Amino acid sequence: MLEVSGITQIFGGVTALKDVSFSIAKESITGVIGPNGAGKTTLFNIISGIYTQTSGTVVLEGRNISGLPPERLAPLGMVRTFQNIELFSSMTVLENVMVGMHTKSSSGLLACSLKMPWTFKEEARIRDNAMRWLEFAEISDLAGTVAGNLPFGKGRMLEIARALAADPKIILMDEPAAGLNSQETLGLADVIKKIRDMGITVVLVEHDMELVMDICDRIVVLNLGSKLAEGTPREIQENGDVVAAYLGDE
Amino acid sequence: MKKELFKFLIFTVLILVAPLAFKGGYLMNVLVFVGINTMLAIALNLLLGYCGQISLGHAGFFGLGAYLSGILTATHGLNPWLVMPLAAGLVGLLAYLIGFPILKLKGHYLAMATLGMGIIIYIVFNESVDYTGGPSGLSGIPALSIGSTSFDSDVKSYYLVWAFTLGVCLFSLNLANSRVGRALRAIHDSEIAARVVGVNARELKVRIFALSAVISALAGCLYAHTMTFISPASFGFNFSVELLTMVVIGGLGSIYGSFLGAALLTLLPEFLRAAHDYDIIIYGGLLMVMVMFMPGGLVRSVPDAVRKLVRLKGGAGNA
Amino acid sequence: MQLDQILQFALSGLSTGAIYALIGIGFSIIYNSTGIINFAQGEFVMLGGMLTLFFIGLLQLPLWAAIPCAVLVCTLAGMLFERLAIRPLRKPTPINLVIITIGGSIFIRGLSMLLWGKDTHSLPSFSGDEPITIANATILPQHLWILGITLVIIGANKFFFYHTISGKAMRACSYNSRAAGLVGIDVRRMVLFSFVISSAMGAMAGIIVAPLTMTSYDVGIMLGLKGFCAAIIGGMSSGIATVIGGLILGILESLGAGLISSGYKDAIAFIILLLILFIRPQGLFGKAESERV
Amino acid sequence: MSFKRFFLTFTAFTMLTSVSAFAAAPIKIGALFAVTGPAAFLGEPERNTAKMVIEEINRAGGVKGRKLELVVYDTAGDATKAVQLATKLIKNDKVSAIIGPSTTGESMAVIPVVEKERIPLISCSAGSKITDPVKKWVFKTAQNDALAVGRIYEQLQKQKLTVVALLTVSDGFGASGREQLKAQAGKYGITIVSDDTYGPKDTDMTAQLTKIRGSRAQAIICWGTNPGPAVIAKNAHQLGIKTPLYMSHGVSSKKFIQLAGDAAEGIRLPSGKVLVADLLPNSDSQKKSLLEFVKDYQKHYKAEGDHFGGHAWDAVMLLKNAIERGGDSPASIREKLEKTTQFHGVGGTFTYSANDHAGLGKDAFVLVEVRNKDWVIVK
Repeated sequence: MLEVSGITQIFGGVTALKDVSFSIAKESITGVIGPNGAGKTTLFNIISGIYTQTSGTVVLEGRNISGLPPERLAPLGMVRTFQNIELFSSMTVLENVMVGMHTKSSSGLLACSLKMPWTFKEEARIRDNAMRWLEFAEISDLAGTVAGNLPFGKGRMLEIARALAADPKIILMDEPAAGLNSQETLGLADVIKKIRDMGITVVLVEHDMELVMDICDRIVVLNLGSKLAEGTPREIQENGDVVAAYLGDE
Repeated sequence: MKKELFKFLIFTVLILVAPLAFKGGYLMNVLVFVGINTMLAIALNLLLGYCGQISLGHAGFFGLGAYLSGILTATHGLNPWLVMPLAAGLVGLLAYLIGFPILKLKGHYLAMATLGMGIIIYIVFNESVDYTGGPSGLSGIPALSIGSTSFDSDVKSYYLVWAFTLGVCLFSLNLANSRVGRALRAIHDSEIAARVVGVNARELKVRIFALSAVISALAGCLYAHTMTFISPASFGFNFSVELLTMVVIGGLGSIYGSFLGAALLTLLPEFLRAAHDYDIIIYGGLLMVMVMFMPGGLVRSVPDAVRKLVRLKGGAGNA
Repeated sequence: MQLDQILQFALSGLSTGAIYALIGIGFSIIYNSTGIINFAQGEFVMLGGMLTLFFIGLLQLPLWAAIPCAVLVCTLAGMLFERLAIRPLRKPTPINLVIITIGGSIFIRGLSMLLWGKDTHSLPSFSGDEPITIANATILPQHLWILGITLVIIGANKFFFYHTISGKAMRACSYNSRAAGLVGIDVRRMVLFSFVISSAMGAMAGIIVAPLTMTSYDVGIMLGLKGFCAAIIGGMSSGIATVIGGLILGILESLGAGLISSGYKDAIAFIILLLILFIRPQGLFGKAESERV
Repeated sequence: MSFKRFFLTFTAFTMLTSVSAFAAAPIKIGALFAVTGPAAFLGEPERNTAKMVIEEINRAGGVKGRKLELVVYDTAGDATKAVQLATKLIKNDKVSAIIGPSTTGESMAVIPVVEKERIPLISCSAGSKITDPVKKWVFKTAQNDALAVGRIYEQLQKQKLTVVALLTVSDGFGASGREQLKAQAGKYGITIVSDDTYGPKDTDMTAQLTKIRGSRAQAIICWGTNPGPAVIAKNAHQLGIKTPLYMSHGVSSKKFIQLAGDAAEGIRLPSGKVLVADLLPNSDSQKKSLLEFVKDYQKHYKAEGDHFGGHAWDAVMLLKNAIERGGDSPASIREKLEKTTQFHGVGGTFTYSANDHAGLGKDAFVLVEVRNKDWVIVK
């Protein structure tokens, strides 16, 4: 599904990532973990097209997507969420999800402004679909609320619903459990599993080990910009290098 | 959706009957300019209020529309109705081309670049004397006419200009509540999140910039044909700033707000005239006070104030 | 002959550029500590010149005494402006701040027009009008004053921002005002401070240029605009980069006027500015910032 | 906000400001001046003068028993505002004639309005194209730029200087002067070797002057209004330029000498006679009007009257004359105005006719030179 090979990223002389390679299987949940400063978010930013790597390639379903900007990746089926949730805070919850369907609709600027007959149909379809995703994320009762006023946990679910509205094949989640209470984290775990069961590949960066060990099929461990280990949750838990990296060398 | 249409209908009716209240007096003439300024404010609002991109050079597009239309009709004798789409199209194309490099910039760099663009356009008006007549202006621009009716009186100009302005209003309202409008607002709120869900922010920003320029140019054409005289002084940096003020005072991201802002800032000098030399101080002071106490613009603060007043009265009634 | 001319263009450009630089630094200081682009900065420049005239004319003060008085009053005006217009703002979005400073500048301009009329005035030169010749090009003693005072102000700035507690605190605010607040820096006070410094600098700029350029209630707009450009080219730095930005702008204008077309000189300067921005969107000297997500 | 309320407040305003103290129906005269904005140096003395003259006329009992009432609006030098206000004067204030506007651009913008509404306009701006070609309802009092240019060129011809450099301001005033300077050069056998401009708010013109210094110009003609020319004078002094420097009538006031200081010495310019009123021989037909204007202005405003104020003085007096000769409606005022002959005003001696609505001859200008911080007439 997704092949990352030989990714190196250098920021003004500082090597943030060094020759990182791994591959992700279809319809799996993969966790990327590592101590602070391991380069997890940088890696996500490269895969999702926000940064362009210094060298290395990212291949999505056999297609080289290295260097493509995020807006070109969404139509190919890759979306992501953010660590400090990025909502369209002045828009309603429903509208947020409707924007998620941008690539699944086509009315242009002029057609929209002139209210061409076909735009009505499309608008209705967007709205219905968006409502469905709100129901999936269990926030349909908040449809009319302005997103900026949502509590953090609901905001997280909204962001996921918005990403799903783009009908992705793969979704990257940057620390989805950050800032959630234990109740909400449990709910999140269920949602993530449901997403995989719908046939969508999930990759997540996460600090919450319990969550990672619970839901992930596979785990990639980064440390100081390099890949330290890769394997099933059980393998990783038993890996001495990983334990050392987390606990320090003393 | 129905509510939107209803609001627009009420607005249209108000605009249509307004002349009855003025009996063709001088204020009619001012209302013609309210119409033109409303168009301009909406154009800038699409860019600034919806898409979050500032422009300090919109007077330039306004001027380009006015001059293209003026030169082609007054000097070359072309039909104004033919020239209007041509001028708007050319300005749109120009904006589209400038848009790519200029909209790569953000924040105060964008402000600076658009300001520079506006000043360059202004200087061209001033210096290409052979075409524009230079600082002393271009006169003899014909008034628009349909068949044998010429739009040469204030009342006629009023309906002509407002027909266009209402069209632009409706166009923009539709846009704002559509797929593209949502994408615009998404860019405003979080460009990166919008891009991640597949909104081509760069392209869309440039298109809106071009659309905004087209509307401004259209307003320019109307201005040229209702004034029948234009000079560079009307299209300088100051006017760009005035437009910005209209949009912000009226309310960012609101079409009716643009109308309120344009109306207020166009009519205000008429009322301040009684204050003679103090008008400029009052004007500056009002701008500050309004931003201070109505940060959301007229369109949000006025209903709030009314609500508060009603509650206050209700409270007093109960007591 | 041609070479002489170019030397003269360069010298003229440098001296006007120094003025732009001085005004530009005022912009940058406020921007850095508050994120505000203070469109009223030009008005403080105007106030400097007009107040000096006022003290000379009405109170019959000698020039050397009128200057500090003018700077003082202007600084007070800057403080008042911050207190009355910036601080009470409920929703300080950048765009609201732009409008409020524009409103402020209109207000100050209107007030000065009422107080001192619409006439243009000239201020006596600090030390005579005898031109100084440098290899067939000439400058006036006043130009030397401008260059000298600009240098002194930049030096003082550097010292203040890097070697005093208040200066360091202000820099801290500019990097991250929330963090600065957390470590006990009074952020609001620093904002006030930045207005004090930049209005004083603006006033000084207005005073030293007035003998050359004359002054009237409306000189602030153009000078402010040019200073703003200088600050942008310099990447909104409050140090040497903005000075270079100002000098570049001055020289471009002067060379443009002399060698290409005087009517289009501002356009030439702006076109070059736009090109610079297109090639380096982060300003001429700014470092590329990667977007934090 | 309802429009009705707007309208009510508005009418209340106008009623308050226009309540008249006169019992007999006064004749209303409208005035549009750029009292604020970049052209305030024109608009302010014009407004002051117009008010002063109307006051004097009314104190003396009005014209043929009817008082004059002046309605002044400030256009701030903005053509759009000028048009709006012209409409307002005509439709709301119902004036019988309009004085102003101050600048050529505004005048050109207002012309279609007064032509359509059939109200006589006496413009106070200098642009030749205001009355060339002649427009039925439009007159002007400010001397044409063409006359000022002619006056300078005559002098140059006399001194056998044939090569000049131009330095004009890039606003309406400068553009109009530049046009005339170029158009008339051939007639006087003058070659223009350098044609530069500067912005109205520019603060340093050494670049242009350096370029001119490097040319073979025998005289420099600068066309602008304060403070630009003063800066140019200083810059020229700095660069050690010895070539004779000519300015336009745009700076013919003491203000220029004040601003330019020592650098003004030796500079020549064409000026309305008002500047040197007391130096004129008693035989001069304008002297009486000039002295009267200067004295009045001094009394009212404690300042020296300049020839910009003079344009308004002439405009009001011309109207007064026309009304005295029987004009009482816009149409009859226009008719009588056109028949004005040998009116000795401040700006010159006016004689209007059906094909001349500017009315002045070359004698309207004298050439003056700055000597010892004062003006002397160049013979």
